[in-house]
Amino acid sequence: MIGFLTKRILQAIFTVLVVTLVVAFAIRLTGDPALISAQGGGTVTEADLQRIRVALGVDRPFYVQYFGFLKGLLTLDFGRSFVGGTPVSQLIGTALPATLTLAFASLFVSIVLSIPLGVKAATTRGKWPDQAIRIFSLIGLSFPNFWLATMLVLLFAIALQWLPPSGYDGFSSYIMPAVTMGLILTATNVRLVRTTMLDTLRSQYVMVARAKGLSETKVLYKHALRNCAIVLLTFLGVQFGGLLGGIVVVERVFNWPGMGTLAFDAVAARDYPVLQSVITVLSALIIGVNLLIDLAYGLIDPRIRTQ
Amino acid sequence: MANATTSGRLNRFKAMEFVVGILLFGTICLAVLFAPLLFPDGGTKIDLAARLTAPFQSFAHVLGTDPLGRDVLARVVTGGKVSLVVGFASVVGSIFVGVAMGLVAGYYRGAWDALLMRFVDVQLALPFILLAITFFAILGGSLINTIVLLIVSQCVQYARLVRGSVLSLREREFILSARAIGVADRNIILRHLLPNLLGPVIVLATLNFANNILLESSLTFLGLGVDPTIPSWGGMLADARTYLQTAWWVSVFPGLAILLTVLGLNLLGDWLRDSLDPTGRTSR
Amino acid sequence: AGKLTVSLSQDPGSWDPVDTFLVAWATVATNIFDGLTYRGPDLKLVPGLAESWQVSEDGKKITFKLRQNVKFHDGEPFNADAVKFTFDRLLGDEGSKGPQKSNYAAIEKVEVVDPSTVDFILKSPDPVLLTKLAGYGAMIVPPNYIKEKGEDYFNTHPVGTGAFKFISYEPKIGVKLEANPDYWGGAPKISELDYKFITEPATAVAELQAGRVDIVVPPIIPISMVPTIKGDSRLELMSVPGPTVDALRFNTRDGITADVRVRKAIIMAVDRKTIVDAILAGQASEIVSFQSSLSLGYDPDLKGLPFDPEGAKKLLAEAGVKPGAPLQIDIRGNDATMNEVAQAVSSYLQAVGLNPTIKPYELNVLLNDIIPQGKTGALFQQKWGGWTFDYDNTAYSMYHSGEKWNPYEKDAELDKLLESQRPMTDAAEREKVLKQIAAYVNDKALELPLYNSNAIYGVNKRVKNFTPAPDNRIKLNEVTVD
Amino acid sequence: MIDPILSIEGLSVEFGASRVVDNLSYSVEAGRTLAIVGESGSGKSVTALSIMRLADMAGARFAGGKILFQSSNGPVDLLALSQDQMRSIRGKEIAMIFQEPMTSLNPVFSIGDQISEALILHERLTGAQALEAAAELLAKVRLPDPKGQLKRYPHQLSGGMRQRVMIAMALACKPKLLIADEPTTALDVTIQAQILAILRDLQKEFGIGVIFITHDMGVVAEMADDVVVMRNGRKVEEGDVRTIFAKPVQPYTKALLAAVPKLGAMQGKDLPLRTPLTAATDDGVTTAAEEERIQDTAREDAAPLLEVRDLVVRFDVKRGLFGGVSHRVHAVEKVGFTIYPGETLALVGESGSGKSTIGRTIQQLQAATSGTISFRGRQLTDLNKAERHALRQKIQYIFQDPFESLDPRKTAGFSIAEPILTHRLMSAADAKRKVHELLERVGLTAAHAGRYPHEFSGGQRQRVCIARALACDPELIVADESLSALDVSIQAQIINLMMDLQAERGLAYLFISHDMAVVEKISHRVAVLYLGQIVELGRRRQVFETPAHSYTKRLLSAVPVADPTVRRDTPVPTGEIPSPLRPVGDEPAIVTMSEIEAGHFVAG
Ligand SMILES: Nc1ncnc2c1ncn2[C@@H]1O[C@H](COP(=O)(O)OP(=O)(O)OP(=O)(O)O)[C@@H](O)[C@H]1O
Ligand SMILES: Nc1ncnc2c1ncn2[C@@H]1O[C@H](COP(=O)(O)OP(=O)(O)OP(=O)(O)O)[C@@H](O)[C@H]1O
Ligand SMILES: [Mg+2]
Ligand SMILES: [Mg+2]
Repeated sequence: MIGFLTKRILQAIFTVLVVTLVVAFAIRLTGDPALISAQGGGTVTEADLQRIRVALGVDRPFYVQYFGFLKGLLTLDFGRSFVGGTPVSQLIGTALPATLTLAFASLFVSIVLSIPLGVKAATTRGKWPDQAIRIFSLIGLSFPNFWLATMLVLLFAIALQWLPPSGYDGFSSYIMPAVTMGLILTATNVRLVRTTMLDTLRSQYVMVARAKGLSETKVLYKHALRNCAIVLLTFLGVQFGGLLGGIVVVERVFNWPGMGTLAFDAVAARDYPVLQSVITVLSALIIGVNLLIDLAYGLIDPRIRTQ
Repeated sequence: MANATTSGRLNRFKAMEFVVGILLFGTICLAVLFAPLLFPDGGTKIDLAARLTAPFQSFAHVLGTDPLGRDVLARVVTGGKVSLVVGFASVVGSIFVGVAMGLVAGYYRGAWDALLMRFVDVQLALPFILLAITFFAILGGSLINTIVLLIVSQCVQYARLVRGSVLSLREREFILSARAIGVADRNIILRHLLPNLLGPVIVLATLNFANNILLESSLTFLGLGVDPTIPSWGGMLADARTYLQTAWWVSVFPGLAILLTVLGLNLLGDWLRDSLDPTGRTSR
Repeated sequence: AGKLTVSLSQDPGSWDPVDTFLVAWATVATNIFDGLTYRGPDLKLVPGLAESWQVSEDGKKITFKLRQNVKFHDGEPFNADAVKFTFDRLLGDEGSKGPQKSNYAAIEKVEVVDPSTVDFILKSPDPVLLTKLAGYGAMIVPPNYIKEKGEDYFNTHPVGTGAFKFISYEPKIGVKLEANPDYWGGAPKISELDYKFITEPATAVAELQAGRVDIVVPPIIPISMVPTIKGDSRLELMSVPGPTVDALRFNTRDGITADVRVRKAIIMAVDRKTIVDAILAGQASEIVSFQSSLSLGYDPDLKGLPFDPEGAKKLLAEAGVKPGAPLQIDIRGNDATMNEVAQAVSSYLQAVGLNPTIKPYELNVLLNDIIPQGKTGALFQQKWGGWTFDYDNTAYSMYHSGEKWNPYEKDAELDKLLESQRPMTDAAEREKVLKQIAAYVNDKALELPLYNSNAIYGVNKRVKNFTPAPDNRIKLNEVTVD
Repeated sequence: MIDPILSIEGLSVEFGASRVVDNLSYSVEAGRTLAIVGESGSGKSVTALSIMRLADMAGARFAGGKILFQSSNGPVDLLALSQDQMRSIRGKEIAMIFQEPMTSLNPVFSIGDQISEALILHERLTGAQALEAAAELLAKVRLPDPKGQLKRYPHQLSGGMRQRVMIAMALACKPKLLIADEPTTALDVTIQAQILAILRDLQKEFGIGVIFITHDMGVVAEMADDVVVMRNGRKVEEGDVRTIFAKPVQPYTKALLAAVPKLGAMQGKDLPLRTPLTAATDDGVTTAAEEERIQDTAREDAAPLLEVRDLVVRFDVKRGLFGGVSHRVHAVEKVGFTIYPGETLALVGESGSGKSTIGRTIQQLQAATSGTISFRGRQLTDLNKAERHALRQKIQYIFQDPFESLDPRKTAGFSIAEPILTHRLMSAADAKRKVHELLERVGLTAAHAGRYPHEFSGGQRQRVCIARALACDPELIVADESLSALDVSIQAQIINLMMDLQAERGLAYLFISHDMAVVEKISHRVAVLYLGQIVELGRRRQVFETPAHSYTKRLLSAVPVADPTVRRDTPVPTGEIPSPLRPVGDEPAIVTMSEIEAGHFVAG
């Protein structure tokens, strides 16, 4: 087990390295940060550009830059942003908690909603609660997140003035972004829970659990759900990646200073140090979470554990 | 079969599901197919004088007009083509690639698993926008490239999902017994594993179908997509972003078009799944 | 007393004057720092930290008399040494790391004459230098503070002589200032000044509607949301012609647009007035040359080509362009307004028998690859917003051979005209040449000029005494709030 | 007479259009045992599930009747209760042991969790108390190392162990009514005897009413007070156990009793004997006009078909998720035997002694820790891929649990045809015909081909699995407990089928079974397994008539006799139960075998 763990962690580190390499390489294919830095100035000469390149350190060969970045990583020195020179660690220091808390809040919203709704739909298959839940989930899928977000803002922030329209301060500012993200996740998760539950409910052990006199809640949420957990968790892992990376639109609408925005802006500005570091941190997180999920497989399903 | 008619209500419901699904989806497909006949100008005719006409006001613009005075109805119908093509091609493509990857990784474990799953990890960790910008910076933006990009970035989701299910399924005795009979791996995978894990895959496909129609537009929004004069549902929604407060119809109708398509597809998908799934025939 | 909250579309990242070129920086920094000169909302140049100045005959030396008894926020005095330090820094190693140095390349050195007098020695005359000293890299910075605390600290904790003192800065979130009671121009009327960075137009407007932001600074309010603000009784929409101009420029080297007749036909085919009225909701004005009406070099008498689709068709036929000839228009992918405008243009061009397609690009790909490398379609979007309001700044970059923004045109005559005005110290003389350039460009139909957008401010009615500035550099010391 | 604790009146149950229970009535009294016997698929389990009100949750509809139960709150009609009200009765007042132990345990919860759950719920024990009680229950059902078992998961247990877990679970709350649906099919007779003794004890102590569904007439004779015979969803006959056994009235009952294999029936015979089938007809019992045939098919002169030598299989047991290996299950230790073409070798032995593991290892579903297995003289490990594939046609394995070994999403017809098509033995159309033929040979109909696994009864599923194994003309069939869920008449029919095939094609069987009478009837030789090692191996006659090892003797004496007049009184056993689970490093001693007579080996 320890050996297995070490192996997986080494693999994970390797994967993160591959990701950073791909990112470092890809971003350099899309344009020169010196050009962007120099954009506002008047007449820019090649010498001016070269001066900026030297200042940014992008005049050096790719491998030197990349290894420099790796060396920095080892000492947790992520370098400085090309835009303004703020230390990247400081940027990540504010963005990471913002993103993580929002991601977890959204996951929380989605789990709290989707599991009961999905189970309800599965157990009332074909009846009206099932229909209603399925249509709700399809509406969630059909309108883009900025649409939902804007509607929430119009209602709760402008018409009713109950919640702040945007920002990252305090509990009330979490509600709308988490609900937006959460509802969109819920839309899919409900269907997923419903499908996997339908498969599980047929099993004899569900009948046995009922025969013990367990309450329907226990039967469904303990016996049946645990058997769906592998699929649900896998899905959560996939979503977590999407949440961290694809949160940009919601972050924008709610002016949430998260990693998504940071990455997006960094791509737009070809801000190599920020982008590389953000992706490194995000990929480590995503890969870490998925590794944990892989390990959890064994915890959840003892049959996999013996392998 | 004796048990096929277990519950009349469930069956009636299923029949209805099928009929409504076919009606919805069929109508939409037909409309999109015959769009060039219905709306010869393809909803590209600009009439700045009639911009942002509200819906249900005039016969010429039943669903109103957009900020450039184009007919929303014509654009919704014409726009279906791009959206449906993107939606279908990307989803079908990623299902093929992703499910195959997941099955191989989960069933054979070992080196294949490690290799494929590391690829999946890398892919899951890469932000979509960076991928998109690089992809288009190198290859240029086009419909085909959009589809390829979506496939590349999404197939891994299927791969992971499928692998997870396979890991637990492959320890089940009915898989063992298929192995004991000598059923070739390929057939075990195709005949026994695949049908037993299709449920979640269909869910993910539904999600991605809708999502990709919307993503196609956010690519346009990033400036990576296609010609904005060619209408698409996602594009219309994206263009309507800042008009939500003043002209709801610009965003609601393309949104409804997506909703109805996804709804029709889902009804059909559920019906198909239920008809394939024996448990549905007797359980509640 | 009272607190004012302003929304900004961008986080400049650094507060050091030498590091930046962002308008958002200037919006804030104009309240923290002062330059030797100052240019207010009326665009007139007035004394700033310099009480007066004298330009030598040959234009190569400027002598500034400095204001007395001015202190930086940290208490250290403002004097000639600070001025020298500022410019040594800008033109030295520190400045080399940023984009500002090239704007001040004309300065050879700064000499301290006495504590309240400095001489600027120039390599060559620069007619726009005095304007440039009112902004950006020329903001006077505190020498001791920077030496003691270091450059990095200064980046995130700016100190100047301005009306407001810096309190705190949170990257990507906002920056907070407080009134500087000792301000040489008189203590500000409000006590706190908060800036929030809000990138999303709808969000900025929502915050304004919710009363959590008092002023939304351009360029963020989209034309499409103008009715929303106008419709809100608590809000006021203020708009002034700004420096930003938009044009679709031609690929004059290849394809059908290499022919001046085709270019003229295209210009004539597009009804720009309707575009400005309908799509831009009147929040812009038509232009004939690629500059705003506020710019030096603007010629009200210059007549552009009229909207004349029939004439356009004729010209096209004359040039031998077949109906249905393809034509590509490259635009910025993230510019929602241009997205609509380009589609309208495309429909006008269709009406005269061309077959246009629109190709959106990611901003930086377009700006740093497609345009400079001359890989554009027949038309490409150019947006320009020179804060100096001087046509030279635009025209030289657009039309002089070998310039980044001019991948196609090589016109010796135009080059000569552009070069000729640069050393001129006589403003009137120079203006004449600039007008000449505009007429020449118009004649050659080098671009399809579109419009000069207004700077649109959304302001809560509780804000009093606020004057919108065309260049976003709003100094808020006179503003009060209810 | 005291009021019955449960009485069913005119119950009818339907699945869709088909009525599977028709106007059924019977009653159970406190402290008495009602045995339900009858044809496989006759609605026994569905009735049991109806009492629990689980049948309707699985899609059944009650077309009529009442089920009256004396609950602690007075008499109620169970059919009239809501599911909510039922919940306080289930598990607490009525408990049920389900037919298929494999699929009845939730694969993702530990044994301890699953047993203690009901205790926490109904007896309001704390978690720790409940676990302790669970361990006691496990000890009661004679599971080795009860404390250790609490932490194990269902897939780590053998079939019989799981069944005992199910029994423990049902007994947990000392219900008033216990429904036991084939509770001992996976148990060897010694443990079966012990379990039956425990049930009887509990019954006496608490006055439990028991509904005992079984195919084993010996068990009926031993346990039941009353008997109900069912067929086709209807009650055929009902009565006191002695009367039923002594004077059956209905032809079906007579046929059933006639078909019961009796231990000792083969006394004096060297070889297995195929006997004609006895069946019920409208006017009595007829015996098919077939001759008896001596099954002289074993070709011991030929080269052995299968040779197992020094086979060892061990399972590592880890403590915790990250812990190292602390214990090992020594499931199979140094086992060796040979099977000749046309021979039936029976493998009998205690539950959990490694029989299934041997079978799975032969079928290459389980890696051997050491030792060799050769088929037709070739070691399995030396085979290349194609040869291995071919071997999967020649050796067929019938899994112990039919439900779990059928793909829930494939019809029975597909599952049966699959081996044929896999090995390209015939065209698809021929395969279809073959499937129908096979179904009929195992006593089902061609129409069953279109059904899905969950639509069958336990015995029907088992026959589907047998048909599947026969489908591809194997040379060796490993039949793991594969007649256990069949009623005796179908069982006899299948035994004859197996023997016919053996005679026709020289098929060999490795026959794993707990039913000693069946073993006696069909096997040429017998191997007795105990704690993973063979303790006795010899010709059937040698082992059955002159058993030498003490375990074999115990086994034979524990076989219940199908005669209610001779009841033994097995004392409830106590004391340590030997376990194959050992700490790492503590290897079990290997027994040495000696040949006490030609071909008869005994551990000494
Ligand atoms: N879920 C179901 N759907 C349809 N038919 C079913 C279902 N469950 C059972 N049946 C049918 O009902 C009949 C009675 O089944 P039941 O399980 O009660 O038989 P049984 O008497 O217990 O047989 P066995 O001894 O083989 O277990 C069988 O013909 C079976 O095929
Ligand atoms: N996957 C596993 N992990 C750990 N132990 C196992 C595993 N499979 C089987 N065992 C153990 O191996 C031993 C032998 O099991 P096996 O299934 O071969 O018994 P069996 O003789 O077939 O018993 P039964 O007659 O009850 O089916 C048992 O103690 C069981 O607990
Ligand atoms: Mg049964
Ligand atoms: Mg077994």
